[in-house]
Amino acid sequence: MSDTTSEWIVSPSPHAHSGDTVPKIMGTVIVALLPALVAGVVFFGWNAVRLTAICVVSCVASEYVVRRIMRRDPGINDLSAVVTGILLALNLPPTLPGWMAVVGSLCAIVIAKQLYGGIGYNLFNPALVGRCVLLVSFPVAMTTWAVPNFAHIPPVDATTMATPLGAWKTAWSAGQAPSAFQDTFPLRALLIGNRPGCLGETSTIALLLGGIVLLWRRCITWHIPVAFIGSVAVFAAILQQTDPARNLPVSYHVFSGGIFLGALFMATDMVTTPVTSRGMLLFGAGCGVITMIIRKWGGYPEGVSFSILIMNALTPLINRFTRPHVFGHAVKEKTA
Amino acid sequence: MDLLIQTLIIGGTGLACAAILAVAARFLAVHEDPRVETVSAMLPGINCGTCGFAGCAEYAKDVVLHGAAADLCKPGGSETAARIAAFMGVEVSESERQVAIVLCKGDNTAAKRTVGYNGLLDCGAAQQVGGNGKACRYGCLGLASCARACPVGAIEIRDGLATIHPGLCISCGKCVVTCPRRLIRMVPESRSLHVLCSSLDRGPEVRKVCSVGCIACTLCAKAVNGQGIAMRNNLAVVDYTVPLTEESIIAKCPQHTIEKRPGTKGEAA
Amino acid sequence: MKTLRALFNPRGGIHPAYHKEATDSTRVEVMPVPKTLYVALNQHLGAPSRPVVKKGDTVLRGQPLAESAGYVSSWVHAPTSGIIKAVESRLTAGGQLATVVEIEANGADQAIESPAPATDWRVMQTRELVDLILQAGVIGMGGAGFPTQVKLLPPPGKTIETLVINGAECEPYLTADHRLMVEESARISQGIQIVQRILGATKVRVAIEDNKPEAIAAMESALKMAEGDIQLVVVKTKYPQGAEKQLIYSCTRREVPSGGLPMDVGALVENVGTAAAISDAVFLRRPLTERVLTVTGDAVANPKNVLARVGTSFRDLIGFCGGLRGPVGKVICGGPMMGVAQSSLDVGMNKTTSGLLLLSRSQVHQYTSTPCIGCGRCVQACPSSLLPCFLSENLEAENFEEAERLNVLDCIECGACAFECPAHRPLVQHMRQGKAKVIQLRRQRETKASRKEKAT
Amino acid sequence: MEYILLIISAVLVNNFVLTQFLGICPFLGVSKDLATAGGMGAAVIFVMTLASAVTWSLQAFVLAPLQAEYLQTIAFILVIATFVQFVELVLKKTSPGLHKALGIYLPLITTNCAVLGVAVLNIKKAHTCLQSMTFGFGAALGFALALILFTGLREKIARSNPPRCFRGTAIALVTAGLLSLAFMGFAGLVKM
Repeated sequence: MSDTTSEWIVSPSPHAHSGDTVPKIMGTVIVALLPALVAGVVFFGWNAVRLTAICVVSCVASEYVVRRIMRRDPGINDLSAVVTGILLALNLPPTLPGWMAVVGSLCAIVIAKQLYGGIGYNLFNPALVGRCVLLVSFPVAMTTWAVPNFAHIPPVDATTMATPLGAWKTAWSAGQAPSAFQDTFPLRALLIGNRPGCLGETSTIALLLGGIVLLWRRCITWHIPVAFIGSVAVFAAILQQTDPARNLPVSYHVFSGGIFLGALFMATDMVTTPVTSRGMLLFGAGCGVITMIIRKWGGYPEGVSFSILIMNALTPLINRFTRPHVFGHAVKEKTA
Repeated sequence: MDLLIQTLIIGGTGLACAAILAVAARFLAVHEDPRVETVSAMLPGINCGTCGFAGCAEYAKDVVLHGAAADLCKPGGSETAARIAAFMGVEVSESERQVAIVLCKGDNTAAKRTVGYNGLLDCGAAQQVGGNGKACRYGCLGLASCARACPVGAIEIRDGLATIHPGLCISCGKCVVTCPRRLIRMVPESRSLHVLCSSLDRGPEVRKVCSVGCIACTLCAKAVNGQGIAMRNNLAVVDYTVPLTEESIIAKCPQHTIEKRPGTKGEAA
Repeated sequence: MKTLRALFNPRGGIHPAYHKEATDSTRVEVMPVPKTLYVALNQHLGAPSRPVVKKGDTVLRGQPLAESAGYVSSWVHAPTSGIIKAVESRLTAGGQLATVVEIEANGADQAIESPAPATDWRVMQTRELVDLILQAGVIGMGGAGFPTQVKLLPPPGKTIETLVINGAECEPYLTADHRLMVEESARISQGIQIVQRILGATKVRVAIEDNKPEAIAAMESALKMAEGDIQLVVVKTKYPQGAEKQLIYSCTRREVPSGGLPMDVGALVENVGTAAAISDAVFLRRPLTERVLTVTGDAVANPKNVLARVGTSFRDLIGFCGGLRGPVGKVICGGPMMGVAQSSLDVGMNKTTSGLLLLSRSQVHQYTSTPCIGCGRCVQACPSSLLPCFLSENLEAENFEEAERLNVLDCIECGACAFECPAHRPLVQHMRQGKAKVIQLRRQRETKASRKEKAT
Repeated sequence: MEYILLIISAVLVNNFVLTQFLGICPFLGVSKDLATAGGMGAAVIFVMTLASAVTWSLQAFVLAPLQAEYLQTIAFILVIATFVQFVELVLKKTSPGLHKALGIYLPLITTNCAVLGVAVLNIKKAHTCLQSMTFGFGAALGFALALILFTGLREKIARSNPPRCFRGTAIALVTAGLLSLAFMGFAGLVKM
């Protein structure tokens, strides 16, 4: 692209730049993920550290090896493999065995990303592809949830416990009223995070903190998180009106499961989501609706991962059909 | 017994369907001239567009329906033109095959460089910022736009200079249009003596920027006393309509700009 | 005369570091006439002017060197008295080869005697006024260099209702227009009145960015007594506020139609420098042979605003400003956003050169070809609301039909997208390539279509 | 209500292409450009809906009374071929551009396992005539949706830069696999 051996260089305009680079953006995302990671370690202890370490190391190592096999420049210095590793770890249950995490990382980096040619070319969010592959191939291991430290009502001896959504799914089919459900999982527990669930999805406050960092550093815009969480809340409210006895209240739907982790970090992955603001709103709303459909009628208790993957598949079409109105064109239509 | 039933069932369904299709085919008939098919089969099918049409199929349709000339297909050359002419019953004049050549010899070793270049590796893009730092304003930028434009990959960039293999060239002329500095020319295939420079600078400037550029010393023009090589604003320009066989000019040229490039047909004049 | 804040803010735009503090408060210094001058004949848009002098002639200051070679063309005058050393094709500041007149100054700087202004300009016919401006070789000094006399004679049926005077100067580093407004506001306001009278414009909007308080104050006092609907519009500082279409939108909320001209919405934009040059042409009958420009950047010893003769070489300009300080990373004629990088210092400045920027090695930003990560910052930055990321991907894959559908021809090449791109992709170069190719393909389609009609 | 469930199950839950992996060759062949994909989707919807109706009636009134169910496949193929030929004639007349763009994949609908699959499934699931029509329409809609979705992805892949051995159809198959992984989210959506 350039040789700067001689005295000075000639290049096309513009000659000034904002100074931002891809590694800097990925660095900011890692910083934004730290609160959720710390919350994970607080509630799930050593497991959190173990899993995150395994995921990050295997992601970076597999990226380096695959790019070396493909005889491409080792792309690990843009930190995107580290981000994928952390995101994957945050989406896994704390008690997941190590080798499964490695399998998930390999799928994420090799199949979902490097096979397309590395950063910028992948169609699906690598971390989510890794998680869904694990969810589909090891359903039991992926749905045994550890009891968090400082849990609200620790069950007497059991080492595992159902997540709020999981418990609700079984309770709902057995016809239990939602009120009995709320005492085992008070809203406060959902906010702070001392409830069973994936490593990074439990503490809503930590995730919000990370989200604010991302918004401030312009790594994401407000469109996707607001549209995602908004559509989940609206859908839950409609369900609540139609049949209060057999539907969770809106706050439970919004603060439980992977909504905040998905909306702030997974659905806002730059490469696989639409570019225009209208496109992002449509993307967020689509994710919210599909999540609620899967939660209400689907087979899996949590639909965030699948909904984001499906909307990733729709992104090229969304980009094509939500193009902003170009300066000077509206007038042309009228006069032409 | 059931053998009869089987044939009846299948036969009956087949007959019913055939009846429906026969009726439909009558209403939806579309007429197409068969000759277009045969003519487009004769064309090479590269869709290079030098005949001025959007592709071989388009050119074939025009030859058959609107009587376009039969020898417009350059890559096909004279054989294709002859075959189409014979098929369509028209005559066509015999023309010698043309081959592309880059009129510049300044590779990285010969041509000096003033500044670095950082931007799109494309000749057109570099030309918009005044070249890629190569001192000579007329020389080949070596960023391979012509190589990418060549449908048969006949152009290779060696040490920063584009060189065309005459044997591979299908004379479609795409490189001629692509080069932003207009260095590529179509020359008759049999010619072998070429002045490989396009610089219009005066001698002293050329010497400052390139060691093999034409410094307009006019020795070659005098040697053939104006038959085939003429001096036009500080540059020796070969006139390809006049045969040129005087090989002594290669030695006479102080800058070795003149070179003998064997055409594909060996030593023809 | 009213001063008001701009009511409308055009879409997109970026906020680069403006670096104007180095030269925005220093007075303009007049540069002595240099030894040799290189006057290019393709300084303006349209046909390059035809030389009327040849090697060896002696010329006086203000004597025409080349006449206008067509309707869209302009005159070029000798910036000083001296001998013509050469009239030949050379490298120019715009990066192409064009005829350049090399003059060796004889130090006398003797001006040609210009006819005294006989009548008061208010009485003269518009046609006469426009001829005066053409004879003075006045062209747009904002950077494009469109011959002014063509702009001042809109085709019949198109009336100019609003005249917008561009004092925005949104390019970082440059303060030439700013100092011109502070020190020459009288000449500018006279120029505005002349243009208003020629066009018969009922409204005048003088647009200045809010980071130039001194200029606002100076222009306010100069325009105080001017009657009619004149407003000084203080526009929000952002890049590219000074672009023609964006400025018209900020002042009048009208969008110039795609592929159309400002006159299609009854507007016309003139740079403050052009207004000053017009008043010189009409009042003093003086041709445009000098202009104010900013020589700045980390690599120059003491940055200044310089009033220099057209044709002064960059080497002399740098010498006048104390020479270089440390290794030069890049030499740019114009501002950092739309300026043209230079490969040699022996090139003369043009009438449209608003600045000479010398970036040090560390300040130079490198383009790379890392793939686009779809972050969407270029989409937010684009003032024409295009999709630079998809345009650049399609143009890299040479898919020109898709680029045409994505409206590549509406790109104003302001550089905001490439400024924001974290992957450092050469987006503007893709756009330029794309626009040239799409226009070429369109012309081919038209010739083919016309040939088809002839054939059938 | 029951018909809507039938359509949802055919489109989302057991989508013919992404879950039951039927009709993969036109899915890969025609997904290069959105216009042709739309044309192909419309053609398949037309053929599948009508074919499932005719095949059902053929089965009910001809094959069943004469106990000749084993002739099912041949008879169905004949009917489907007729519809496809009819569509080809119509397309050649109305939009030759689309006809040329679809090329070989239009007649290929006859051998498309999704079309025949619908006809056979209708019989196996003992649908009534109206049910088989809606199931056929739902299946075709699912095919068209998956095809258009996949065309959008293919256009993005066209600009990606996979290793040499994965260029072209290989990367398309990988993407189809990931797409069906995403559609697994709808598993168990409707208690069929």
